[in-house]
Amino acid sequence: MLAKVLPVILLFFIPPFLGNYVLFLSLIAINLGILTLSWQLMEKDSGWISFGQSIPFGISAYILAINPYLTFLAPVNFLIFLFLSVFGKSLFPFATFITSIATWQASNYLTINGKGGEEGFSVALQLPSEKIYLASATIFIVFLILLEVLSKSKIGLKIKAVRDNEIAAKSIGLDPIKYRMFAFFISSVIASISGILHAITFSHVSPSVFSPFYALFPFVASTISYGKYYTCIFGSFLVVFLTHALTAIFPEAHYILYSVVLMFFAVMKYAKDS
Amino acid sequence: MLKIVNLSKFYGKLLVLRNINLELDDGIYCFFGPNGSGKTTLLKIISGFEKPSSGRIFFNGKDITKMKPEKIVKIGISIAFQLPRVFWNLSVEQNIFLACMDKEKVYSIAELFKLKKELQNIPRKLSQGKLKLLQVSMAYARNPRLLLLDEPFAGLDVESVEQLLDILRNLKQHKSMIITSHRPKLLRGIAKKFFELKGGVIAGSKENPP
Amino acid sequence: MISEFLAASFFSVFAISVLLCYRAGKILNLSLSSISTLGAYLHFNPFLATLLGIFAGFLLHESTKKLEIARATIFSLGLAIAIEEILRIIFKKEYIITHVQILELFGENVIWNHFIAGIISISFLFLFFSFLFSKKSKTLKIVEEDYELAEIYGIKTERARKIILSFTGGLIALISSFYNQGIIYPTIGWQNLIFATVIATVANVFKEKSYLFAIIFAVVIICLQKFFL
Amino acid sequence: MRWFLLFLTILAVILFLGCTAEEKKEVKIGVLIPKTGEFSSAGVVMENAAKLAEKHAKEIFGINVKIIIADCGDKPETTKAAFMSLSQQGVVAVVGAYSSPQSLIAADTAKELKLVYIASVASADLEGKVKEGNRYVFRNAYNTTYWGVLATEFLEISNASSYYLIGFDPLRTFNAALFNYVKNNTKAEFKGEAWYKSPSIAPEDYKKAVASAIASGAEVVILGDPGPTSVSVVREFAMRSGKATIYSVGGTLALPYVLKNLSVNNVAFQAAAMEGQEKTNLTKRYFEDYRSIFKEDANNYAGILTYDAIMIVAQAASKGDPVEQLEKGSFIGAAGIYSFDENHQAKWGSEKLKGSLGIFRDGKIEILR
Repeated sequence: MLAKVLPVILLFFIPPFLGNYVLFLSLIAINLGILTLSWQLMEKDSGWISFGQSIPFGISAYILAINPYLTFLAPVNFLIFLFLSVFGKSLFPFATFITSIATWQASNYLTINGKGGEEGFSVALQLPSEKIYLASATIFIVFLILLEVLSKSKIGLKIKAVRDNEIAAKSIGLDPIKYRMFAFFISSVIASISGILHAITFSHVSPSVFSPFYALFPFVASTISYGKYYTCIFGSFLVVFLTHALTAIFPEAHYILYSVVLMFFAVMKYAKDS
Repeated sequence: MLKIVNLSKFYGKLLVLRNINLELDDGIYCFFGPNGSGKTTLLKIISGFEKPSSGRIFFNGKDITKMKPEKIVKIGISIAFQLPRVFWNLSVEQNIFLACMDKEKVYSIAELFKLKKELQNIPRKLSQGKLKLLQVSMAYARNPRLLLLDEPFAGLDVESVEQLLDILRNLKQHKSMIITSHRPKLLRGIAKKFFELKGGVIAGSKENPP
Repeated sequence: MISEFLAASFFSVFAISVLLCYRAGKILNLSLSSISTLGAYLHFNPFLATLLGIFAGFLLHESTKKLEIARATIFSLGLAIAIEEILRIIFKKEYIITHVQILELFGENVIWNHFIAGIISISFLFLFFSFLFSKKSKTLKIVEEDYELAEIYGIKTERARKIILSFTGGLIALISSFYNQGIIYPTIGWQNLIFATVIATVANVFKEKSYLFAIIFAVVIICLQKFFL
Repeated sequence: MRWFLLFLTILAVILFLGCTAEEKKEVKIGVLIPKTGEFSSAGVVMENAAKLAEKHAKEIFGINVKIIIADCGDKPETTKAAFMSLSQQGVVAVVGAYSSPQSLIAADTAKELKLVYIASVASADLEGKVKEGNRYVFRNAYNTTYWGVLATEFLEISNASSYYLIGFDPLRTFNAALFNYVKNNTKAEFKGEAWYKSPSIAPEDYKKAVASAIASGAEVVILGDPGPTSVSVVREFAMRSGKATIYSVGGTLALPYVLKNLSVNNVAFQAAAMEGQEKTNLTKRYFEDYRSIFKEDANNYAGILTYDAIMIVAQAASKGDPVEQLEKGSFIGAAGIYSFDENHQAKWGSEKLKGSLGIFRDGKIEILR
């Protein structure tokens, strides 16, 4: 366990020494790292590949912007996933992707007395980057440990069992729906929290939080980083720095660089492939 | 213990079981008959994985006709399918553990089913015979009143069959079972009654296999 | 009504390509977006567009044939971005306006290019379905089922995948080089893909009938837009 | 753990590049340009205009300006990141960004970093930010009201008796505000309005809007979509042989080469300035040099305003503290002489700073005002 958490903690110690800008980017990376964690709980342990993680992410961000007191309601959106899981595992990625596109479009219509719409809302709660960074880093580590413990625990084992074979699970007395619900709920909670942190970081929420970039982000980050809970943060850092950091150094080529890295990591053979 | 009252099952127009009436007390029973005679369907219905078109099933006087499979397991009926249904990406140990939820028992069960060496492997690595043993062991690990074995000998080599028979002999004293097979002779001296299923009806029952 | 019909045929071909890549090619082919953009930018030379499209598809197959679906999809995303950015750097222009000729069909004005795109799409659909309803379609079904099974049946799945990816690539590039609104910019491909994916997803629910339903949905959705939406 | 080492090396390189910032004696101005994503088309002209501004600032005002371009992508998140990287490279001010959310977040970032930001394209509610006490954000582009003003003025100039409104859904807030202004301020008769969705979810949707616009028989159709779909709208309009004059809010349909290639009649549009006008001594040079350098007609909204924004900053920064200078001074740009009101909004509609109206007829552009 320590061997898994330590590199992450070390990574989190570097950015504060590299100035505001790097700190800010790292902050984004950590927030999206938390989103990736939530995605991996669904993909790795429960076997549901979701392209709609931007839904709980964005919804919670919006709720925070519109009325901070209702933020506790955010995790309820796990019901969306539960409903979509009716289509079965093979269709789930598609179903979630479409739903995320739909929410993306729909969010353009959300106006409250003339404000909002495509311009989005600004968040009342504003904090200095350092504070948010500290919070995000801590939250990430907490969730990391929590998920590692969970996947080793009895209930984690049961979730994996349901993932492997639902009929076998029933035949030994496990109710698949129950464990699916549990996994989805935890995942939604984590995604919501990452959305909230994201909203606070930018102190502004606009429809782009539902955009395919965030829908695909966890999938990309986790795939290029070996798909383990404790490694996904590195993938997250890589993607964020490639997409955000080089904008001013080579504005022309930074996206191509990103694409090259994507392709490279996709075809790269890992030590032991999970 | 198990009471089945004029149970019928149709798939659309196709009739699979017709007016099955049975009353079984403790002990081992064998259902034999050609393929498609409804053996498997009967077990699936008892274990709740399929719902009957009509009729009722009582287990220790409790009506289980409409119960979900995961509930039926909890009240003491567990099934080992013909085609192995196990958790492919978890180790044998975890598979058995999931069934019994008790670290100590895992080893005794592994002992009993001759799986001690394979505990750390994943099911994909097991031989057909071992896989079947794992399947049965998981059903057994639930410690049910009634154990349903669907074609336990199908696709096994001679020695695995022997192994499985040994185990069944050991269990004979303290477990009730319903075993379906198209090779009833194997169960001579194990099962106390043999029912013949033909075209979805019970064609007859004998003390000894034909 | 004709122009809607042409649009529907274009998008149903696009959706079917997405489905083919997903069901038989075992990849969610995001690079179709940029291949479509590529086609649009090379509108002056559809032949070249088709060749490059085929090449892109082939490249995709060669580099992802050993990968499982998630990684393959990531690769296609990378490829998509790469193509798009390269186009952006080569054609350094705000918009490219293509000259369109208007064609009068049964008293309705139709854009000539759309008409050609429609003809190509429809003829493809015709061939594809005559294939689907022939005996040969069994091979496709088996490949969709799973690769190991197909290998047992003696089908060269890798070859099949190569053909499917290259062919869809070429086809999309070709029809996109004709089907554009007369103004070209780097994100049109994504717009096409997103819409096509929506159709493909809904259609995919219907398993092996999905191809047929792709067309139905394309027609229905686009006509709905005309009348109700 | 090969992938891990690889990750570290890549990250190290990025960080190294990210931290290098060279030091020279010059006015560094950061320019946020959408080089990737949805708005990258507009990015091309903004970049050209920015480069031209750098050149002209030296030649005309003798100010040694160095522009640093950053890609703000199509999301506010990327915009903020780009903004911060610019500030890290020691710019005196930042201009540009495209969409409304981008400009809003740039405004917040400007306050956070105490660095001047001039919004040169978006018309989001930045005045609100100033009222809330953000002194660092300015805008030399129109605000929503002025979009309405221009549309209304066009209705008067063309003395149209009736008008119809076609809105672009993804820009609902902007369009709605524009439409409301028109409805409340024109004498012409309102014949109805229609909206069409983004082509990525409904590719054929605009056709319906066009049909109903033609059916309404209005004399002028006001089109709220500055993006490329507007071209399809105009063409559809021509194909259904609609008679009305289309007034576009500009953007794609204000580009001379687009209109020429489109070969349709009676398309009116607004522009910050148009070729052939002599608003200031910069106007002519902007259009001429742009053509001679980039071999195409100059963009007359996003482009020219980005150009002006850079010119404004250059003039202000050479005098002293940018914020004070911008608040009290007045500055020459290609579109007119800029000065900012108490909400830091350029005084569009004043004597020295007026938007232009043009119409495309018989293959050439006529300047209406």
